[in-house]
Amino acid sequence: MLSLEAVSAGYHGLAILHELDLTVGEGEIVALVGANGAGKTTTLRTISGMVRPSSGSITFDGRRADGARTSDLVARGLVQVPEDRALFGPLTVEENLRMGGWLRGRDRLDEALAEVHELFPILAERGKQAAETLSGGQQQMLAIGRALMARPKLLMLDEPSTGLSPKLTWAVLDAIKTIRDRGVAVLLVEQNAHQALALADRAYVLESGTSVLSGPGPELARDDRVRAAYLGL
Amino acid sequence: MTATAAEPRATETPLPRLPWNRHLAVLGVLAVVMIPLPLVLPAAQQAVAVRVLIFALMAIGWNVMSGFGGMFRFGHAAYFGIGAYTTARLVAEQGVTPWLGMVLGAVFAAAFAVVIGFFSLRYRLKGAYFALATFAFAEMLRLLATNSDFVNRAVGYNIPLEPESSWAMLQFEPGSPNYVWIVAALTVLAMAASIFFARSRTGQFVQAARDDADAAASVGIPVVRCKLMAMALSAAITAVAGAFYVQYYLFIDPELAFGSGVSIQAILPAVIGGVGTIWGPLIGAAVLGPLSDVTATLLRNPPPGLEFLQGRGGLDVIVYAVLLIVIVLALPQGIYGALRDRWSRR
Amino acid sequence: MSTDTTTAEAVAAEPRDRGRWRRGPYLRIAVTLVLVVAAIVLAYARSGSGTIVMQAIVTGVLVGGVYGLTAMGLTLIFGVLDIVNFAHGAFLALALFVSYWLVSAVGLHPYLALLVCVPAMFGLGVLIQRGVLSRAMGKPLQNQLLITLGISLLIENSLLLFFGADPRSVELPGERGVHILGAVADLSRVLAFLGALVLAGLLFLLLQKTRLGTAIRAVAANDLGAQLVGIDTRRIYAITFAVGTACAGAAGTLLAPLVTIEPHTGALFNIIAFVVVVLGGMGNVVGALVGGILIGLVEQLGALYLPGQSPLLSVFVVFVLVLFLRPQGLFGRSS
Amino acid sequence: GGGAQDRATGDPIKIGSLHPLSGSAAADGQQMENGAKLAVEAVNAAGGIKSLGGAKLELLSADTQGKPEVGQSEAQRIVSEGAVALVGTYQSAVSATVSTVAERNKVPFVIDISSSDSLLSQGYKNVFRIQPSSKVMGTQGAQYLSEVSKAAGKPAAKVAILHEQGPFGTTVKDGFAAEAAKLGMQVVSAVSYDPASVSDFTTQVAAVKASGANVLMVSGYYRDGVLLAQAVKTVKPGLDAVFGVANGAFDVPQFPAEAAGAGDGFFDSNYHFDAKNPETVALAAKFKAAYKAEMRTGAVLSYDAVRVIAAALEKAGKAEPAAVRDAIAQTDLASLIATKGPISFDETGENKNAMPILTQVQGQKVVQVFPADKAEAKPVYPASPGQ
Amino acid sequence: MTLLTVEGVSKSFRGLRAVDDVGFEVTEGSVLGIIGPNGAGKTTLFNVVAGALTPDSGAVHLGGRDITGLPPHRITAAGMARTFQLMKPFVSMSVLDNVAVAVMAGGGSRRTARTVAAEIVERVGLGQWRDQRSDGLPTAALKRLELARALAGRPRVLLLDEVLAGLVPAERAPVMELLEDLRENEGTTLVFVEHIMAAVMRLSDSVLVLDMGRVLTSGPPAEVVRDPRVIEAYLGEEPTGVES
Ligand SMILES: Nc1ncnc2c1ncn2[C@@H]1O[C@H](COP(=O)(O)OP(=O)(O)OP(=O)(O)O)[C@@H](O)[C@H]1O
Ligand SMILES: Nc1ncnc2c1ncn2[C@@H]1O[C@H](COP(=O)(O)OP(=O)(O)OP(=O)(O)O)[C@@H](O)[C@H]1O
Ligand SMILES: [Mg+2]
Ligand SMILES: [Mg+2]
Repeated sequence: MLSLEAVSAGYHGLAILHELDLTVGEGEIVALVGANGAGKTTTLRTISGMVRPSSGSITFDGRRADGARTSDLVARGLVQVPEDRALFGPLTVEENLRMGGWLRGRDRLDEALAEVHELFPILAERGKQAAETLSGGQQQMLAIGRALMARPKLLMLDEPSTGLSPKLTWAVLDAIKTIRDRGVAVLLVEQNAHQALALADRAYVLESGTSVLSGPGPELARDDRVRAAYLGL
Repeated sequence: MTATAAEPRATETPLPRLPWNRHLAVLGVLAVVMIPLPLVLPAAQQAVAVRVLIFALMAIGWNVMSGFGGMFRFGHAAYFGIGAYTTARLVAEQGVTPWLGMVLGAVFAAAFAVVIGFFSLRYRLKGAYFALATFAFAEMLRLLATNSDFVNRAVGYNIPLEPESSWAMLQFEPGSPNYVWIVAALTVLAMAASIFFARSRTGQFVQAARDDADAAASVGIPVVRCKLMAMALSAAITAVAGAFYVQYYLFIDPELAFGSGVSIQAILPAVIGGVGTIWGPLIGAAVLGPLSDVTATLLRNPPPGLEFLQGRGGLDVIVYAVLLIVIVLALPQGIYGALRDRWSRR
Repeated sequence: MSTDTTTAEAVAAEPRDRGRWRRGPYLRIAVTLVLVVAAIVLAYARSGSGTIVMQAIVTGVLVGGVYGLTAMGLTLIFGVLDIVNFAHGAFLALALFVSYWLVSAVGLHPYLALLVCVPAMFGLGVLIQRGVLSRAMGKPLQNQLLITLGISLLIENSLLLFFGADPRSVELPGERGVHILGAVADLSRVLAFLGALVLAGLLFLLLQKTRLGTAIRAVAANDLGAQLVGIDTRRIYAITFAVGTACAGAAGTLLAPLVTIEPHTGALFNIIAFVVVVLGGMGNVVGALVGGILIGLVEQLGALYLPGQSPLLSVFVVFVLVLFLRPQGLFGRSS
Repeated sequence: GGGAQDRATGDPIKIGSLHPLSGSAAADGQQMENGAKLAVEAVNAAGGIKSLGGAKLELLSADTQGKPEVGQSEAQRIVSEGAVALVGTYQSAVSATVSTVAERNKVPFVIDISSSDSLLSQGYKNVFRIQPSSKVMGTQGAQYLSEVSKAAGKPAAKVAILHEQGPFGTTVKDGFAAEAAKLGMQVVSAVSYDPASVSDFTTQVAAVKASGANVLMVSGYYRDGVLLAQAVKTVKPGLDAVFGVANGAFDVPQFPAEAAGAGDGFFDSNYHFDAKNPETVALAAKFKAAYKAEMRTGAVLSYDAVRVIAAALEKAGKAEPAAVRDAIAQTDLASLIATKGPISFDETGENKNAMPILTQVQGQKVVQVFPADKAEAKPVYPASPGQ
Repeated sequence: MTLLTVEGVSKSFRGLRAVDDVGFEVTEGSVLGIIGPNGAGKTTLFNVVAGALTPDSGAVHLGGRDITGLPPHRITAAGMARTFQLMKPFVSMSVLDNVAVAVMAGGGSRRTARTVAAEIVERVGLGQWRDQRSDGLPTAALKRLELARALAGRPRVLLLDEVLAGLVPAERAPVMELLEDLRENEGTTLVFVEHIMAAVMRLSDSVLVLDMGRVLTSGPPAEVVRDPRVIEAYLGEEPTGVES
């Protein structure tokens, strides 16, 4: 569904990603782990078209995706929940969600909304509240919910559990599984590498902008190098 | 640190030395270069040079507060006008030396800046709101001056001509190099003040507070006090520009002193040159000051093929406007900012 | 950033004037109204003539409507795109000249000029945003300020070049004095006021009730977020700016019968328009209308208190007071 | 001093013309620039300066943009390019800085328009002015009002004044009020306004109506003049006359059309070109042919200013600023604007014979109505403006 | 000896009681961990204690001195430093200058500030970033920069708002070691907010649990995590086994 081939990218001419290869298959949860600054966020930003790759190619759903604009990629079903959530602070929760369905027909919107409300009931309860007054955890749920409104084929999540209480962390990770079960592929960047690997069908270990290891998630979690470097064990 | 962390980018080097001394050295060289300048420039070019340096002074003043301090002001005319009016009133009505007016004007302007600044910070005005509040104060001064007998209402002041050249009264023969020398000296002083300020404790604190006021306060920086000091210095420098303006043009009225055009003139060179940089305002003034003369000259005697443009009113301003837009678009960091980026890239 | 609760951090930046004007807009509106009534009573005491005060109120409200009208496009651009648009007055002047041309050369009814002027200004807005301003998005305040300043110089002097400097005027057929509550006003001014009401209403509906409006607000709130839901933000920026210039177009047509049309006419309104925008709260079109009326009243009543002082002085005094009491404007949100 | 001495025989003699060709006063500035150009062409066509072997004149034009600093440096430039004299500049603030350049370089400066009284009270030797001073205009305006209203059998008893708040309007008002008191007219109110920001006069005119005045004296500029006419039409204050004094609108050819009938019957006591002078009429025709616009008084003043300089050159026989200055001080030249006599300057540089005349909007046209020797038509009084 | 006392502090935003009558004491040299669900009011509490917000009621004492309502820079001068959950670097400055400014603000002389700052930068492990402008730094480095700046004034009390959030587990270790070192060798008192329970368990002497603005419970970490109310409100039932 998504594949990166020898992608290099960076900021202001400074390369962060070096010839990165990566694939995500239909209905898969793929985790991306790596040290701080390894380039995980940059990878997601590059896939989403916010950073232009300097070389290499990205294909999504059988078509070239590098060079496309972020909003066009969303239309093609490639949706990201960024690190900082990028909510519409002054808009209400419901408006945020409805904006999530910007590209969808008006009629299907209520249906999608109901699905999101089912997944995160709190969002239905707080429908009229301005997004910026939600607590951190609620904001995270709203961000994921908004992304789901676009009915993505591939959902990319950048550190969805950071700053959440343990209880909410479980809830979010649980929701990710539910999302996958509904047939959406997920590319997950997560600091709680332990959980991420446990959850993932496959995982990549990123080091200085290249993938140094990959394989089924639980298998990597048992890899000594990974344990030493990322799990702090 | 783990072995897998991103590659180190900086290797172990001794503490880098800050380039302050280099700035001062450049300033010194510049000062020396300026000395013979008025001797070779014809009188008309000297007038342009003086105008450029007055702009530069205003922009240096603006930059101290709005560039280093990040408090975007749109009302520097207030300080300029206070400097100008203090001098004009003292000279025209009391016959006192303009040097005194310059000093007093700087003091008054600084005091005014501190009072207004205090209230603006106290009520936490920010961004465009702050800019427009400062603008409102400048406008209020203009309207007050226009209607106040104390400063001759809208008539303003004519500075009486001295029969002889006089250092005390700051008046010389037309075309005298002294004018250029004096305003150049004032500019060098203002530059030095700006350099010293930027490297001073307060200057560093103000720059930190510009980046993030909450964080600055949290490390123990008295944010309000530092900002007020920046405002005071900024106002004083700008007031000196006003005082010199009066002495050079020998005339001031409320619009010239407090009009919004004056505020824009303080901002333009700084932005073109590079906001928040040491050299930006000076470079910006040097580029912008003569620009309108150049376009006017060009259109007075248009190059072959463009003769039909000659003598069309407004065309020079159009050319100027287009150049302005192009410069701002092409060099968003300003000229000095762009140069610095290029150097540091290497 | 990988952390949350921007709000909790933003709290630290909020003014500490706890308790003041806290009970939402109703109290604010009530306080404003009380102050306005007090000002009227004082004006009556001072001038001793009911007709004059009535005239001042009617004129103030009508003139204020015009101020609100000129500020509407500005507040939209200011609030959404964060651009301090110095060229707004020049757009207004351009619209005035277009209207003039349509009336004098083509022979349209002055108000029918709207049909041409508004779309034309919309198109110009798209061109300018796409061609020039989009390149300065996200740049600091002062850069955009200088660019719009350049645009305004460009437009004004182009008008000078093409139309010459002679003042022009547009006459409204059937122009006459209209009696309102014992005061009189030009018909064209009353119509301009009504136009301002309609425009404010339309813009309000556009922003609050339509999908496009929600998208505009979304882009204003978070550019990246908007891209991530599939909004073509470039388009929204262009549209928003164009709607702003189209407002200037509408204002220009409505004002044409009221003002002397010169290349610099628009600049006269620029300063007051900025004041109105800040008073009303950035991005708040209804606030702009209310702010405009307030300024109109201050100006007219102020002239009764302080004959001889410029009415602008009272305007600025009120402006600064409001800023200090409510830094986000009368009807703005703290952000 | 200027570089005029460098002039090789056969080179043209340079005269500087400084006007606001762009900016908010561009309309008047361009008129004046064109007037100066026509004067130079006329002198050259008539054989140049004969005492200098038929030397031709050359106009060095500069756009002051209405900015004093620009005016100053442009004046400096023009002087160093060898101009023997300057004309200009419309705005008083610009004239002030140009005056200092003229005085210090000892190059004569003939002001065509700039009304501020302080310009000539500096004791400068090289500054002259053709238009009447604000004070003269105020005083004379009151006299005209008194005479015209008395002659009509409805003497103006109560006058309300509305004036722009700048030095110009204030000085005119002071001169007018003082003279009016002498002539037995009562000034019932004097209200000032800010010409830059005013957008409606209905309240002021309503107040005038309430005050029971029978004449409204107005001193201001063009844009505000048009606004006032609209307000008068709307409020219908029932006055005998709206009487402009040095008003920048009421005697301008476009005014009747722009005010769309609202300005009918408005008087203006102002310096004005002399429409009864055949030379002026010829100039107006020439102006219209060359620039496709109605000639305004400003253009004629600039025309006269250049003629003053040309005459001085003729008399001096030397293209040197100092000689020209001395010759200008001796000027005795018939004027194309309405004056009491030929242009001639007193020791402060003021035109001794400058005077305003009275015009009135009659039948959508501005016509001269007073004094009798300048009148094209009889004054209509009471004029019942706005009815 | 009690160093920091917070008594009955409350703070509301437009009717919402973000912090409601919260009080606690911290003895010199000890470590207090604060946990609680998102939106419980932890950051707001920090803002009140550090002077960024004025409390509606209640008082804060530092070393016996009433510091309630003092401006933040005075509180810092009194010996308390804090970090921000949402990192706030001085973006136009290098990492070193960020810290050097803080050293100067803490009273250091201008001449030695950079030398002192360089030591701190090394100590928090930012050496490799030292001369880089702080705006392009990765999260981990920014978190450390927050810490470095707070250390510059040699505070007696350090308030840390989620300094470990966003760090991968392996990178948390050196920071935790640093905090332990501060406490052992310099006697610095620590108050920290953290969601990473492993760190809370390892570092704190006692734990304060906030929920909906109020104190839910407090006590030694091992006891607190067994409290059913804490599990219900905050910890939840972990589906796959506790992370170490
Ligand atoms: N806007 C930017 N400008 C310049 N450099 C950047 C920018 N954003 C990130 N970088 C650099 O790119 C590198 C990789 O950053 P990235 O955010 O992709 O890492 P990450 O793996 O997501 O780390 P973290 O776990 O801290 O989120 C870092 O060294 C960072 O300094
Ligand atoms: N400016 C504000 N306006 C309204 N409510 C606010 C504001 N700031 C914070 N709040 C609310 O106050 C409550 C406490 O917020 P706070 O940031 O202190 O929580 P926290 O415990 O730090 O949460 P987290 O663990 O997510 O960081 C939340 O409900 C939040 O929505
Ligand atoms: Mg990241
Ligand atoms: Mg928090």
